[in-house]
Amino acid sequence: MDNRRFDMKGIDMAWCPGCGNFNILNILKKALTELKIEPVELVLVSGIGQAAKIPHYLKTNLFNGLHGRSLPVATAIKAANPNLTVIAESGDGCMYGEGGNHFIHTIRRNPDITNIVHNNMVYGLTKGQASPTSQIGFHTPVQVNGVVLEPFNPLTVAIAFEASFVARCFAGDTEKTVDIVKQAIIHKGYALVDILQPCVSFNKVNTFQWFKEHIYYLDASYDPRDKIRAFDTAGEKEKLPLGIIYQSQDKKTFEENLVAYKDNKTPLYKREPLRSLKELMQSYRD
Amino acid sequence: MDNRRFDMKGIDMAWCPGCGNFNILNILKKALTELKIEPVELVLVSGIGQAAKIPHYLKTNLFNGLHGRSLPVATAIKAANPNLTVIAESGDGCMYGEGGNHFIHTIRRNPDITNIVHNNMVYGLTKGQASPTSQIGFHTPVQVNGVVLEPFNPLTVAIAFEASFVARCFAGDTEKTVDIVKQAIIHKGYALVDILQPCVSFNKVNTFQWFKEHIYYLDASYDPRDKIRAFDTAGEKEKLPLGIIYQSQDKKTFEENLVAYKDNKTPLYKREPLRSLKELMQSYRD
Amino acid sequence: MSRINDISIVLSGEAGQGLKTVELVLNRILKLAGYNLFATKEYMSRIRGGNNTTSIRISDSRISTLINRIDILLVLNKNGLSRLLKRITKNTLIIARRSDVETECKNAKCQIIDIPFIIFASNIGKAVYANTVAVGVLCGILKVKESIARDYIKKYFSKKPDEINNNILALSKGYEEGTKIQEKVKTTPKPVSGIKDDLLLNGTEAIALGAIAGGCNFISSYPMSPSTGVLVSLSKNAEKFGIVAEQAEDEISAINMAIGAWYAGARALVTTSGGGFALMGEGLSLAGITETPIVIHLAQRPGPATGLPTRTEQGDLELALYSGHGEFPRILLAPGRIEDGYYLMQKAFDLADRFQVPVIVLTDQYFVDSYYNIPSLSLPAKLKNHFIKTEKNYKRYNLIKNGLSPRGIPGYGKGLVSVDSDEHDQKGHITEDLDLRIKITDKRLKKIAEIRKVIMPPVLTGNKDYKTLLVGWGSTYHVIKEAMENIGRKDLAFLHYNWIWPLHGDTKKYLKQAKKTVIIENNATSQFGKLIRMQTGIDINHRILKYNGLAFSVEEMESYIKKALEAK
Amino acid sequence: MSRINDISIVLSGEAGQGLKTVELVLNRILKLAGYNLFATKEYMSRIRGGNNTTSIRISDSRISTLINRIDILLVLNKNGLSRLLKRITKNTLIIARRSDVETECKNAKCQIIDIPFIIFASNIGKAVYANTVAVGVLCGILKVKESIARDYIKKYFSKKPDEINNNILALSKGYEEGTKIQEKVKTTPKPVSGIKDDLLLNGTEAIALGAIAGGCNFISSYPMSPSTGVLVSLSKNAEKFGIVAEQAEDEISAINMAIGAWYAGARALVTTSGGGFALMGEGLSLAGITETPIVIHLAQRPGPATGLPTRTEQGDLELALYSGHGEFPRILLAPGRIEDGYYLMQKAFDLADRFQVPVIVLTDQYFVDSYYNIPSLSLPAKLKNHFIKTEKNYKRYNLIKNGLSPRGIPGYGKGLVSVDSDEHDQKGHITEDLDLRIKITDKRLKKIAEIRKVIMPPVLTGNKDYKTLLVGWGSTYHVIKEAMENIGRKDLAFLHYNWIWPLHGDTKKYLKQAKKTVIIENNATSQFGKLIRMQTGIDINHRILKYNGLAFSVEEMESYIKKALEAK
Ligand SMILES: Cc1ncc(C[n+]2csc(CCOP(=O)(O)OP(=O)(O)O)c2C)c(N)n1
Ligand SMILES: Cc1ncc(C[n+]2csc(CCOP(=O)(O)OP(=O)(O)O)c2C)c(N)n1
Ligand code: SF4
Ligand code: SF4
Ligand SMILES: [Mg+2]
Ligand SMILES: [Mg+2]
Repeated sequence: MDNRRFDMKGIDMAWCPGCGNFNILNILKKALTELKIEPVELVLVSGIGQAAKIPHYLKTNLFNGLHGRSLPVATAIKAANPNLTVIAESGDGCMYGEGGNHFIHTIRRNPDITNIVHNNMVYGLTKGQASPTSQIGFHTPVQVNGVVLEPFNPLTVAIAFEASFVARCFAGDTEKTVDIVKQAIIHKGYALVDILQPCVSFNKVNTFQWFKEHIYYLDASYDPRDKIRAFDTAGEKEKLPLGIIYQSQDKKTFEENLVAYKDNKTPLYKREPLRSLKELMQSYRD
Repeated sequence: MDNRRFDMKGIDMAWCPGCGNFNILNILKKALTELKIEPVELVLVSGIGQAAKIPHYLKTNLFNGLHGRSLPVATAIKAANPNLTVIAESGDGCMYGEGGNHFIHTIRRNPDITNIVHNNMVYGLTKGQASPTSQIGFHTPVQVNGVVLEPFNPLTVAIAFEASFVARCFAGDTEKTVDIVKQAIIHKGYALVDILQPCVSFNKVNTFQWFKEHIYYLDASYDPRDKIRAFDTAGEKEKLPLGIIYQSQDKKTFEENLVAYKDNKTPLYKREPLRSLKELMQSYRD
Repeated sequence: MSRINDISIVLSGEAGQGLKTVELVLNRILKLAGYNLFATKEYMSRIRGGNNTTSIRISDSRISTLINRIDILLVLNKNGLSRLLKRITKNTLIIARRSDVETECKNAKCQIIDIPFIIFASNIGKAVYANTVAVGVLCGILKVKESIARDYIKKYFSKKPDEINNNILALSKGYEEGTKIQEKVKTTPKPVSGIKDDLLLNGTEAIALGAIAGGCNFISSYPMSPSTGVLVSLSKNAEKFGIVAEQAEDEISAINMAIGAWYAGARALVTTSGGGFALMGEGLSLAGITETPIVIHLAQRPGPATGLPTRTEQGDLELALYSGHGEFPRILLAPGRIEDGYYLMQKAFDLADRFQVPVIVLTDQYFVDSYYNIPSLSLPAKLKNHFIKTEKNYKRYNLIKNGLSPRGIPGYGKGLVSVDSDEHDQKGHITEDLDLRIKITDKRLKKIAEIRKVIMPPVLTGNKDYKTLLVGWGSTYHVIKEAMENIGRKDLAFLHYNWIWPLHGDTKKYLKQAKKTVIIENNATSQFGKLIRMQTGIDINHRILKYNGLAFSVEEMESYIKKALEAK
Repeated sequence: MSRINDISIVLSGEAGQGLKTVELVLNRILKLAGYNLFATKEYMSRIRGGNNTTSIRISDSRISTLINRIDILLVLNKNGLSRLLKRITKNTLIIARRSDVETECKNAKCQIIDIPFIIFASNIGKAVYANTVAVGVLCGILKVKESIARDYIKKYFSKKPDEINNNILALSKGYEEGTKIQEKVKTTPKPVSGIKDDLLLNGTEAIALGAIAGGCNFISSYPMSPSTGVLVSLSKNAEKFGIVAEQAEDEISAINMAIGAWYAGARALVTTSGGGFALMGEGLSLAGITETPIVIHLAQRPGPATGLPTRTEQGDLELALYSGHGEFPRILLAPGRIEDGYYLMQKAFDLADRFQVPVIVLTDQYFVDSYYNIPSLSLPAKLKNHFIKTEKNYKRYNLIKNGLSPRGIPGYGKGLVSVDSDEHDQKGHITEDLDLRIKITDKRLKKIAEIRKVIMPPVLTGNKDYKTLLVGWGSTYHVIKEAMENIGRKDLAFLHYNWIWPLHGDTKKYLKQAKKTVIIENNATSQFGKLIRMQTGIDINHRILKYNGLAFSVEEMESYIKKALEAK
């Protein structure tokens, strides 16, 4: 297997040295390579932010769209061509802040896409304001007296919306995260992978060290199919559980529900659509 | 007590005969009257939809804003003048569809406002398309093969976001609903009251009768402070539980957290703000 | 005033009373019976109660616009008259339950024919049959063959077989009553052979049909009057035509989905109205910088904000023209005739695909809710997609001369397709190379020159040697034309724009030829007039503007034009 | 070329390396030392790495704009030179670690002074002191009294006492090195007495200070470069001035909050950039129909879409002018000088309150990130609120003659305050009365006439008997003025607009007087030129447009103007 399949040459990466984003890129490439996905069949969709630059750093089709709007784009790409592997990937501000409404309604739709969130609990690119996941008391140039809003817990929320796959990982742990990302991509339906990611420039609280001290992995006995248990687990605050927190029973995907694919699995761009037009036009005569 | 305090004379109400909205209006007036709230101290904020017309039908200050945008307006009104009683009231499409991002982030803010949602599980004013709360299989002119998206459960979602007060009522039950609406208004912090409301024109599935058969009240032994239990209860689908589903421990409100009110409780419009300006200007000399 | 042999019928009732059925059934019966007809409606933003009207005009010759005059007025319930009093003369025949209209009629001195629709209907079974009674009455008056009406009713109710018999009874009852009063109606137009095979469709249907003919296979939209009909129509046809039809959670999602769909090779449409479109500006700008095609149907209604949700206005032209931040080309079309709705929608898809720009099709409530019969619409030739199969080293933004870098789509060919909302290099990757910024901006803007080569010219009606030139755009085509023809002056011509932006280069020439120019718009500030001035420097200072939420009627237009002709 | 006795210094480094500190410390020390200065920066959209620069110009006389020439260039790390090569001549003194710049310098034949900032810094303790070394070097070269620099360093680091000593050491080391090379610098401007008491603030600070002076007590915004500074500044001052400062979940929330706050009697501001503003159109329209005041600071950057997030452009004028559906009045201001930023922001709040319309203040990245010293800014008189205490039967939209219905706020007085995004009656209740629709629309639009009475005229600089007129708006004020003065031709004048919309009535007169007119804009399509043509009919066809994301430099402007003067 060609391990370098997704590598790009001679690019200037705009991330800060030591940032958690680098290893997420590494993890993603590994997972994709192990799954034998071809770059031409992959589309990476992102929004705007530091995390959102990731599609530029690997070989892939990419749609680097607007801040907060990656999920509608990703949903539509998958719906227009279900043969593509579609990953929507962006930062916590992008997905849970500006993009909050798409986040919740995309879960309801259950498209067969993977939603990877680089959760650094801060707005990186705009220089350190609070994000929805920033912890209480986190000081920033805007939140001068510290964050007071209840942090957004993507896991409990996704479970409340009946997401079909909900996982949390840590950017500092390659092996386990590769495994979960692979499972998420394989999963049929919407899969959320929230990756805890240290931001060395703007988050001096939730550092590599802090994360290491505040995470633990769910063990083998944990049953991700039990929704109430999952909700309870997802809400834990002292130590943050990692792993597949929730996975629901087989659920139909958005694409499977579309009548456009009822008798015809061809991607839209390949079709000859006008056969029935005459008939439709006649209906305005009768 | 003057029972007619909120009545308006000679108005042409745009609701359909038999609609559940009428009794919600009645309930609201009753609750406000019983709480001895003065119309001049009350602001009703709504979006757009059939439900959203409610502020025009009682005596109150009102802000009938944009579709989906009542919560930011209500939050700001309360923040600008905490002496006002502020209610944000609109339909399910308005609050959970177009307004979804504000819904979730308003809960995080916990302003001391009451959020009443007329949940008829359909878009009424635009003539019967699915709303986020429409049930699977519900047929509409747009959802021609029936709704396939996972219905939005406002209760589980509000609990996932740590709302401080979460209740569900039925428009057909005046007494119990008046009581819950009163508690919601009295509650310090954000209070969600999702009111099941039959739409006689566009929802022929979830009728008065259907609701009567599919609801039950939580009994006195139910403890709304137990979050996990509340989440479980909120998710029940066979029969829909009514009552206060969840109420959290005393939580600081948005206004209480604002530094603008730290040493001064006066509403913003009454203040003399420029005292420190000279000092600030001097800082650009030093 | 009108030189057309026509009869004007208005039905007035409450919301939720079934006027829509009358409209659907009666219009079609009349067409099948061989009448030329025009029909439109105006309605309140409510589901029940209030007062709504449907106007139907029938004629020997083809007609396609609203007149003010009412020859026959059917009032289906109480409170159905007051809003119409201004339009009633002693020649108006009012058919109603006498007690519903009597008081108000006293002052107006009009003739009442007492037909208690609802009582007749209740006798048959249910109040709702009143609509069918009304259809019957009109068929009787107009001497429509009862069998044609009966057959259509059967067909219409074929999915509710229980309802067929009672509706037939209601029709007969009405027909009988109508026949009795035939002689009260002075002139009735005659059926014309061949008309029965015409198409009868309204603006919404024309737009939807045009979209399908243009290869539309994806629609993502959020409901909003008066644009929702197009979403409904495409959803209904989704299975037959393999269309992905999705109701988005909001308008921002709608436009981003549509852009994503085009990126992946679909042909996507968004239908919306002003308030929804105002939320799509950022998305439009995204289409602009990524050069992703997109087609938007913008059905205008009076603003600002929620405004008058069910009324008509041409108030969003400037918004459509300037919406979205930054600078990028776009195309604006605005059909005047229902036929244009069909053809321009097809064109919109082709233009979007070819030039990789947003194409916005502006209609309005009056346009989408109006019907008239049309002899035929031609079927499109085989669909031509403009995207390419990519090669290995594909560059999405290849700096070729005319700016039209061939568009690839992911998964088709060996190349990778990268698009970016940031400024980007030829490969679509984010860049801070500021010299490249200029090149890529120039490339985007160069497409305007390419688009200019294919602009459809405005259409001149009337005398080529005009002294006075009337100028209009979009849905006012027919009413201006008919009014001008009624006025019948030799020195008058009318220049109509279907293609709004980029503005056709002949505009200045046309305006300069005139001694007097008059701009006619369904808005308060003459947005198209301002656009013309921006492009040509010419100030059209005679303005005919209407902004109460209603469309112009022919008579009104005539009198405004006459006034303008008289003015200095 | 420049006739000003000045010296131009550029510092070049990576993102995240501390250039911001240099900028903050050095600018202030220079001012305290009595130098007139102008400073600005250009930077990449990244947090670390890449290449950013800060330009500082120092002079005997007041200066306020960017020049291209570089007299002294401090390069703090590798790769800091390549983007600047075009601006370097043999007269440029390059101060850097020799090995960082040597290769590139060979071709450019420039003088290098080998000062290894980072090595010196590391010797003292940490690489980050390199910035302070750089400050020291420049102070040494310019003969700034070391004590002034030392005192300011102490003050600057007063919150991090551990850092004071090492920074003083770094300063001294740099100072020593700087002193050594004093004679290499040919002319250095002299300190001017009194300057040390000047204000030194950048555009962001002027906007924020102006907002506070205008009574702003509420800000709801979503971070977006280059507008975020204003949110930061008001947040920092929230406690002192009793400001509610909230970071909204998105821009739609931000504008709706601000409108809600005004409704309840606050004075609210939204700060944003093009992409965020593009999401606010519907909200703007809501302010329009409800006649709720709102002030928006729109800091422009190059679009479309994400474009070049940290660069400058004047590309959103048309968007600001036409954003929002439907028709309603608005005011557009665009400060040219930093002082204007302060005064116009105050004015914006007053205008919004008085005319109950949206007021949009357009700046850009160049404006918000530029500093120069200003003698003083006057404190505002006591704040005047225009809302009233309501009576019992208060009607929010009372149809009074000039359209300015007194605005009540809830809870103040006995009346009820109803506002509606639907078309409404005088009491603010939803209506379908279409005659009233006209009256209320007219009332809204009438306010334009009232606004026209108070428009600030454009400012003419240069000869009143000009033959060629340069026209500019917003942030290009200083650069056009200085370039024109350098050219020094008698027949030349410059007309600058701070108040963009409604456009001042004298515009046509000014343009007609000129034989030749030249429009100068930092965009690709001459948006202000189009606006002028729309209003006056006059086409300004000499255009100086720049759209690579950078501001004009004086030299560039001079050469463009000269070219325009020569052109036919
Ligand atoms: C509509 C819009 N609003 C605001 C911005 C500015 N913006 C760019 S990135 C960003 C936040 C980034 O935070 P996050 O998504 O957490 O990504 P990170 O940089 O932390 O990886 C913001 C607010 C924008 N580009 N577009
Ligand atoms: C931005 C925007 N999009 C769409 C609409 C059209 N619209 C008005 S009401 C409505 C839905 C109403 O549904 P709901 O909120 O459930 O209220 P209901 O009528 O059922 O009470 C929609 C889509 C609008 N007014 N504004
Ligand atoms: S700002 Fe933070 S998240 Fe962004 S690249 Fe730097 S360290 Fe990583
Ligand atoms: S449409 Fe439905 S919700 Fe609206 S008023 Fe009628 S019955 Fe009530
Ligand atoms: Mg982040
Ligand atoms: Mg509803």
